[in-house]
Amino acid sequence: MEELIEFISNNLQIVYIIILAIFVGVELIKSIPAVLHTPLMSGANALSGVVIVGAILVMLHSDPTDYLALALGFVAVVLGILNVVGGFAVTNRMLEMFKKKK
Amino acid sequence: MEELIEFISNNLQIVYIIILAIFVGVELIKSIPAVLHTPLMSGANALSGVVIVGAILVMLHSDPTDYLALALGFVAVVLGILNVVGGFAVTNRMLEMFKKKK
Amino acid sequence: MSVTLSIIYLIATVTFIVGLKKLGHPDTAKSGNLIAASGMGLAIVGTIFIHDLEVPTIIYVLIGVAILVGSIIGWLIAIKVEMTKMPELVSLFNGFGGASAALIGIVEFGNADISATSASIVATILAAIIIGAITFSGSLMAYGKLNGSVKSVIKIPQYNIVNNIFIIGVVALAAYLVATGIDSSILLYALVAGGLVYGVLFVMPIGGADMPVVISLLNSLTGIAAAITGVLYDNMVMLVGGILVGSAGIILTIAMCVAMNRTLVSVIFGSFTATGGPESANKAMGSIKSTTASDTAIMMNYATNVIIVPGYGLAVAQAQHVIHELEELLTSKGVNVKYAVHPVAGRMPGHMNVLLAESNVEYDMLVEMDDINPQFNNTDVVLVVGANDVVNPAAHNDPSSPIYGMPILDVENAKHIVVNKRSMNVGYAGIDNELFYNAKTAMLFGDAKKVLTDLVSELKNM
Amino acid sequence: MSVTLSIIYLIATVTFIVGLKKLGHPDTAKSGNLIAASGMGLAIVGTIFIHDLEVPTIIYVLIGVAILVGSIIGWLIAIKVEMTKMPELVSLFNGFGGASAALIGIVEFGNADISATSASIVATILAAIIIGAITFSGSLMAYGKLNGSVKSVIKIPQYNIVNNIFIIGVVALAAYLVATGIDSSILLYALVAGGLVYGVLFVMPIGGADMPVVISLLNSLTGIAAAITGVLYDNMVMLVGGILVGSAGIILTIAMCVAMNRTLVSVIFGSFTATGGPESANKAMGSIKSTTASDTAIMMNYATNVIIVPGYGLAVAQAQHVIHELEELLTSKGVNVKYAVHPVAGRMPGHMNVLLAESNVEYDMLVEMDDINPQFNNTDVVLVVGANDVVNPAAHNDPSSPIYGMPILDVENAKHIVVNKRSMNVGYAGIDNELFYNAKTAMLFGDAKKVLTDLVSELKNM
Amino acid sequence: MKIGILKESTKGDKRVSISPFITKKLVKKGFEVFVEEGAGVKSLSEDAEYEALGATITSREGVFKSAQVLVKINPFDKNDLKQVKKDHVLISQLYHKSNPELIKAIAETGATAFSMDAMPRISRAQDMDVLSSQNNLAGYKAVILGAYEMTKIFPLMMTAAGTITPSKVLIYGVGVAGLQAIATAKRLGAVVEATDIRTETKEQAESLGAKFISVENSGEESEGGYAKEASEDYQKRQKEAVNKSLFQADLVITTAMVPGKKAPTLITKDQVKQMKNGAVIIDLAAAQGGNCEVSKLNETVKIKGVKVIGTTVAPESVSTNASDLYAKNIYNFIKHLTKDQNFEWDLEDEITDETLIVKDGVQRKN
Amino acid sequence: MKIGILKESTKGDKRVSISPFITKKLVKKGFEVFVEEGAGVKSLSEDAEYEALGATITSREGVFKSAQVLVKINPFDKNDLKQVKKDHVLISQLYHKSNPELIKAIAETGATAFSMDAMPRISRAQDMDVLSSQNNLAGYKAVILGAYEMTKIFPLMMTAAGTITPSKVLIYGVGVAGLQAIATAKRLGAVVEATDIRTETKEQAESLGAKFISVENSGEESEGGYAKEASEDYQKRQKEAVNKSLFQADLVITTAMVPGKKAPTLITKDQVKQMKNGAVIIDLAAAQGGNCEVSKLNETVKIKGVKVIGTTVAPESVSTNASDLYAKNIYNFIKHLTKDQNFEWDLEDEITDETLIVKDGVQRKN
Ligand SMILES: NC(=O)c1ccc[n+]([C@@H]2O[C@H](COP(=O)([O-])OP(=O)(O)OC[C@H]3O[C@@H](n4cnc5c(N)ncnc54)[C@H](OP(=O)(O)O)[C@@H]3O)[C@@H](O)[C@H]2O)c1
Ligand SMILES: NC(=O)c1ccc[n+]([C@@H]2O[C@H](COP(=O)([O-])OP(=O)(O)OC[C@H]3O[C@@H](n4cnc5c(N)ncnc54)[C@H](OP(=O)(O)O)[C@@H]3O)[C@@H](O)[C@H]2O)c1
Ligand SMILES: NC(=O)c1ccc[n+]([C@@H]2O[C@H](COP(=O)([O-])OP(=O)(O)OC[C@H]3O[C@@H](n4cnc5c(N)ncnc54)[C@H](O)[C@@H]3O)[C@@H](O)[C@H]2O)c1
Ligand SMILES: NC(=O)c1ccc[n+]([C@@H]2O[C@H](COP(=O)([O-])OP(=O)(O)OC[C@H]3O[C@@H](n4cnc5c(N)ncnc54)[C@H](O)[C@@H]3O)[C@@H](O)[C@H]2O)c1
Repeated sequence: MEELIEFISNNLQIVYIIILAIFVGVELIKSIPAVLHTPLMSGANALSGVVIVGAILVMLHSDPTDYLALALGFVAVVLGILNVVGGFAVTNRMLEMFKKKK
Repeated sequence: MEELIEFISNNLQIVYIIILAIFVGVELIKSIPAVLHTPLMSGANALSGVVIVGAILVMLHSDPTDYLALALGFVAVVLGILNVVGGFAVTNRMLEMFKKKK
Repeated sequence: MSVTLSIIYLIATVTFIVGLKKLGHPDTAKSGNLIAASGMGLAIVGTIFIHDLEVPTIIYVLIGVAILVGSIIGWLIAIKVEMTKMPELVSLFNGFGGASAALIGIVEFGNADISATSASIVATILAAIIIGAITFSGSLMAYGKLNGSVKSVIKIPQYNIVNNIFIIGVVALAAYLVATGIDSSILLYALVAGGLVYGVLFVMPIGGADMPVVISLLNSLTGIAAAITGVLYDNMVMLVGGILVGSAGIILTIAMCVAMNRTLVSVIFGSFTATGGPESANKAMGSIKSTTASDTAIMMNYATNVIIVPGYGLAVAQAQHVIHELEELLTSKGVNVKYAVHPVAGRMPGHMNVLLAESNVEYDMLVEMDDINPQFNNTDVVLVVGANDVVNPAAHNDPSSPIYGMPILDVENAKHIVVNKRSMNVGYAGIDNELFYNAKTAMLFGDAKKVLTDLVSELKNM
Repeated sequence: MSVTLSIIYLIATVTFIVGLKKLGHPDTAKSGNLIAASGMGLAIVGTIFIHDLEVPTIIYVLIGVAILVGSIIGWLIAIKVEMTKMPELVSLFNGFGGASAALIGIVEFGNADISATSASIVATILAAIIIGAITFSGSLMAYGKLNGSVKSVIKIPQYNIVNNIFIIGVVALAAYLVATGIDSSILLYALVAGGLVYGVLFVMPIGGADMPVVISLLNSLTGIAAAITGVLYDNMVMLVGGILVGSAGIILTIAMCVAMNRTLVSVIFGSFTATGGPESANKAMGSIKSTTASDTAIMMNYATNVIIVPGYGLAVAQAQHVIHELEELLTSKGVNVKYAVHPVAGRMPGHMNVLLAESNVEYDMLVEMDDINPQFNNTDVVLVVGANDVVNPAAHNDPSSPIYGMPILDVENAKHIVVNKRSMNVGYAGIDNELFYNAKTAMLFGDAKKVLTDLVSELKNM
Repeated sequence: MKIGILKESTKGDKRVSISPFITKKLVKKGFEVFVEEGAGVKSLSEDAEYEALGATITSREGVFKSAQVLVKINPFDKNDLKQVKKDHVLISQLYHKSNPELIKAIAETGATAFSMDAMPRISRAQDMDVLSSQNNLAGYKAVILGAYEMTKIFPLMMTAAGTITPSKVLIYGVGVAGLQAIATAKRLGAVVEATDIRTETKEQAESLGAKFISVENSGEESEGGYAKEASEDYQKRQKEAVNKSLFQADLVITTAMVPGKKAPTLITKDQVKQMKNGAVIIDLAAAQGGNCEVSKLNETVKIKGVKVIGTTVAPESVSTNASDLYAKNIYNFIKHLTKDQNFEWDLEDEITDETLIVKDGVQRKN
Repeated sequence: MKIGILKESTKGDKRVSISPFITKKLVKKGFEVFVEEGAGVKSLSEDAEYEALGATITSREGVFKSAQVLVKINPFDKNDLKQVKKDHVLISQLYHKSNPELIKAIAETGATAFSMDAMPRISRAQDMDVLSSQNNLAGYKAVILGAYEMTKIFPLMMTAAGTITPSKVLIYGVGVAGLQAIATAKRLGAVVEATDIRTETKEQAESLGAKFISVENSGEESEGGYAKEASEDYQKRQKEAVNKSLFQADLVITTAMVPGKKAPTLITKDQVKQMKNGAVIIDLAAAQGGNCEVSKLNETVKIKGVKVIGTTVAPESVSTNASDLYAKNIYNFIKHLTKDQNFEWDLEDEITDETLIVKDGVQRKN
């Protein structure tokens, strides 16, 4: 508990950011037509690939001789980018069905 | 421009907070039934009375001999609290009409 | 700042968000208001008591007195004022908020050693002052206009240009102050004065009907002023609260314009064109009030007794199916609905009967004129759909009228009357209808089918 | 961090928000996806090139290779896979994201001097690892289930209790690590293993029909893992992006449960009760697919040709007025709508005619069986409302059927078939209907009036 | 004041001018009511019923003797007039414009006569407007009669034994009767078209679901809500516009009239010959000369498989409702003319002025 | 194969068993069609029309001589049978259960006879089901007839001359005719109530907007879609449940039948006497003995102001549609019985089996 309070006071703005982001996320998604559930899930999934940024950072910070870290980082980047690229591409395909007829 | 960039980099989290708060505000309000426009405006008005916090801070920080500042602060507090109390009370009255019949 | 206070502010911020959110739905609006209010109370109390400053008692006393006085006055005004005066009251309170922000800015300007302070802080202070001042005078102006005390509407051409040059001047002065860091109270007061004058100039040309939009806009400005003050004190609750009000206010302003079928630009700058709308229809009879499907829906949703008066327009619009849907929907919400069928409504005997039978309205929902007339007293909302002559009080009041002596539906006895038709055009008898100018009447313009469809979907969302 | 990168991240964050927002509406979803994707691209490129580290070329090369390889594979998979396999693909990709987060955590655990690092950072690292691991294995499990490769469903009682004890153990271990600051890779790998195992255990008992909900939940977890990693690096785009995905994901999960008429709790824990629903209606004929008004509305909104097949159920529900409204609405949206009237639909000759005439459906919208049958080929959506025997292919295929030889409406030739009825009950002839088990058919259960009303309001919101 | 209700002597008319319900109201208001024996029988109101409500049943002579105000539906005829005396006030339909001799005869008796059909078509007179109340029923019954006579059914039906196409109904004249005919035919599922010389009727017809056949219309407008006589040119254009529909129609109902004039001829024999085999024409204007060239009042003329039925009996055939409505009209009219059960006529008043045809033996209108 | 169309000899029947449209289809399929002179005139189909479509017009004798298959609507009568020969195939309604003598007479000619009214009530036979196609029209016309006979109008009308209350219509028997009667009366604006012995008809009646009067029903169920004869107990309970509605009804339409049995008596004379003055009863079951005790076929009986009309002519009175539908039924039936224009009967098939009453002089059903 105390640590939590300490964390909050140390990272007050982060806490605000988190709370506001939660509200934004919730408000954006509520009352979505059911047919969009899957594409939306897919889109959100692609977004969660933002973890790739962390993976890149790991590699950038790695000592070129620390093979383990490099290897893990490499895998992390591959997996992350898979998530991003595959995610957006799949979403895009799913959304093909909403092409507006003229 | 440069100053703006500087400000942003110095207050990055504040900027995030501002942007997120804008999104929250926008998302909360869009698609509100017209009949609620006035009460909502009134409620938002009451919220803008949050400036009272600043007015109180002015007074707390004032030198008790700085009569001008004290006087201005005093007036600021009075006006601010007027905004807050009056605002919420008026809103509450307006909303009386939505009392659910059983 | 103490952790406790930080957490209090955090909580207050969350209550603001939740409160605003709940204010957006009729069923939860009241609790939303209370939630936001208690958050605000928390923030105020926290600010006063939780800090590590050495504050002399006298200041506490002063703060206490200020809060007490302000609260009592605010409360009394809010409680006493008539319902119809609410919008101007909001405007007034909003002006106070703006003034408070301006005052804070002025004090801080005095406190700060301007030449030594960073430009961004000076800019912040000045922004708070200017915006606060504009809001203050603008709101008072709006108050006066709604109140009827300010009547004049300036009508010089190119007014907007003058206006815009003026505000550019004020901003330029502020920028000069920021850039040079001159610590001049004369210039400061010049700025304050500039803001005040601009507020007046800004609101002056805008017509009375558009005032709510202006108030909402000024309200949004107050929020921004509060946020700026928040930046000044690195105070999160002010910052976030202010931004929320600012952004929500702008969206609300736009929504209000949309609901009035206007654009924000036309409200602010279009002030020299006609005040427009069907308002100008019949000056002799007074003015009419128009309403929206949304407002009507709410009114009906919360009504106990609703009577629908169908007329020839319902047949023209072929809206019989929709009106039945509306009636079923209201009934399912526990509203008591009836149709008042005037014997000569429509263009042939039994016209309304044929029409409503087609959409399967139960026969016993249709009530004859003689039976329903005594019931209007007890009715919350009468919805007149495409009827005109059959609800024209001239039949009672105006011996010179061609319909004088014809029995009519006494809708005037109801608490609220909503009349749907496409325009202010006359009906079969070719005469004006006083009912439309009745204080209890609101006109819901549009083709009956379209309007009723809107009503139904609004009601479904409640 | 450089200002430029900060601003890039800021922009990326905004694109995420805007993208998500646009994904929520069918008309803008595609552009939303593109906007978010370009923001993501920007963030990735920015991260690689804008920093003030001394990075050896080899690392750039490695990053480049990794990105190239991953992109190509991801792209190919996404493009190649059949449309019906989409959900499992999403699950797979999601698992990769989780794995990536876990790997980052593992590396950072290795890099950090644990005993000297603040407890909160250690906690953050471990959280990323555990959550990442759970997501990874859970998603793979879900993938396998959807894929058909994993079939077994554990059915031991008190399974949930075991499950929960297990995860509590894992968390306790993590807490122990944080508290003591022990730098033990064995314990670390134990944690990783624990997370992986729990992911499997968690998903194992959940039925195939509920998989989408689970994937959404896991997706939300990945977002949280990303956010945690963001905290680790004080990286705003990861933090905000992750949180967005986390909160949006949870809401989405709940929305999906609601759409399936289930609660989240029942999805996760109710796995031992019946898989439920009308699925189990007729095992012999295969399984049925049920759909929602919302999905049907979208399908019809984007269709070019829609045929409505009314049957006895339409009369029972007295839904003639609503179906006319639906037809008018679709027509106004540019959809080509017709009614296919089977000669013996209903319970008397001309039953559908009487019904539809009542709601003023134009006579020329009604098409006879012989004329409409050739048109089904060319039809995007057939909406069967309360009809059964008249669209039963047994009339063609099953010589033993009492309706064998009766001409029917060949709805099977259409691209999509939506059948509205209240249950899987039989019609007048008392026989099962193969059509309902057709791969192209989706059942829209409910009283016709209610369902059509829902359809209309969904369509109006589009 | 004494009010006498006479039995309708016109053959086939089953109505009675005052129904028991209105008798009750009159008695309650203090009027004395005398009813001719058997007056209401055909519209299902027995003498006993009247009596129970406070009326006096008496012979025809008795009514003429006892009552001051004599009420009928159909015009008073020669027979009636023999018994009319100077102080009698006669209330009935008189069609004074087309019956100048009758009016003269009435004037000669020295009595006073109101004509219900002369009621001005203004809003406040609507509850005394017998033309409206009776024509309305006529419009309904004309459709029923048509449906009865036809060898086809009205609605579209898609059945296992094939599709029955909906009948096409064409209505000439969109006045009170025409509108109700549209509504009734539409209800039964027919495809309805209508035409009228007055342009404002387009919207009205459409509001009941009919397709309106517009005839280009320049000069000929309406007058006080009534149609004026059509020009020859208009007649030509009307034929052109309507013929296509006419030749496809299964049922034609004509209701076109011009007050005080012979009804316009809208369908010539030649046109009838080109109509569908089996079509039916109901000519509600037959009493005013008919809208169809060949129609004869109360007869069915058959021309090349087309039945032309000239009639006005429609309201009589729904005598129960028709009597109730007529009675209510009369009641409202009597209320309008009296104050505390005594006549008090305001000759400035449009209603009184227009309907008072003969006053104390002096003819006021023609 | 040669098909002969005979003119209906039953008085008042205006139908013809095969309409020109179907003649065209038959000819196109390769059948030869012989039509008796004037067979279609009453349903608006002239001889010339048939001729133009490829049929041969000939005398009655000529038809009997030339054609192998003889088609009628009404049962073949004594007169007809004189000309029937051994190899003739007769198709018409025979009502074999109530006409044993006729069947015997047919068998004696050595010919073969199909009865259209014996068509099983199964889904795939619906397009040959003449009972459905004709009863459906009967239901419609019964309402039109009722509306025509009544002295009231159907719909509710609130007018300046007072409110007309809607007529109350009560339907006994919710089969094909009853359902269509409900639909038609409802369309015209009446308040409709209905009752039936089969409980599943409640939902059906309600789906057309009628109020269903449920009679507590334990034993008596239906059988193959048809009603069984009601128990006495049921009859008593039915009267109790329905009487209130019956005594308020303005129009009553009875359609209750039990196949092969006399129609059940649902309204006794006593009940009729308690009905409203002016009420009308249309008894569509009159030919089967009537649902109303007092009804006589093709007569109007008046009892205390109540008109009881016994009829079955309803479909004949919409002869155009009725002929079209009957023809389509026959066409489908012939298609069912033939392959490449030759008879090919599968006696295992329910449809053929049930309808084939006499085969080569041997009676198969009774
Ligand atoms: N019942 C009869 O037998 C009969 C016969 C003949 C005459 N009349 C006369 O007709 C009148 C009937 O009175 P009423 O109140 O029913 O009708 P009314 O007085 O004629 O008024 C109808 C109103 O409906 C409005 N309207 C028309 N189309 C519309 C649409 N599509 N959507 C919404 N509103 C529409 C019109 O105003 P906007 O143009 O502004 O929309 C009009 O003012 C009486 O004066 C009566 O005497 C009756
Ligand atoms: N037209 C005629 O003259 C005639 C006469 C007699 C018999 N029939 C026979 O009737 C049948 C007609 O075929 P059909 O396809 O129209 O009807 P059907 O085969 O009887 O099927 C109707 C379906 O509607 C559904 N339903 C009932 N109430 C509903 C409601 N309120 N909302 C939604 N759905 C509802 C029922 O399923 P749930 O219970 O699951 O909702 C039922 O399966 C044929 O077999 C025909 O032979 C026709
Ligand atoms: N204000 C009121 O209260 C009131 C009351 C009743 C009727 N009205 C109005 O009075 C008017 C007359 O009604 P009515 O039914 O007694 O009229 P009507 O019986 O005199 O004539 C019937 C219709 O025939 C039409 N007609 C005449 N000549 C024609 C021609 N050559 N071709 C085609 N159509 C022709 C007329 O325009 C009229 O619509 C209507 O507009 C009716 O709405 C008004
Ligand atoms: N499957 C098919 O394709 C098909 C085709 C046509 C008709 N049908 C069905 O066949 C059934 C019979 O129809 P029908 O019109 O020929 O019947 P019908 O003419 O033999 O009888 C008419 C109605 O009278 C009712 N009845 C009998 N005795 C009664 C009593 N004592 N009291 C009250 N009601 C009584 C019957 O239940 C029936 O509904 C109906 O259910 C109809 O839907 C089915």
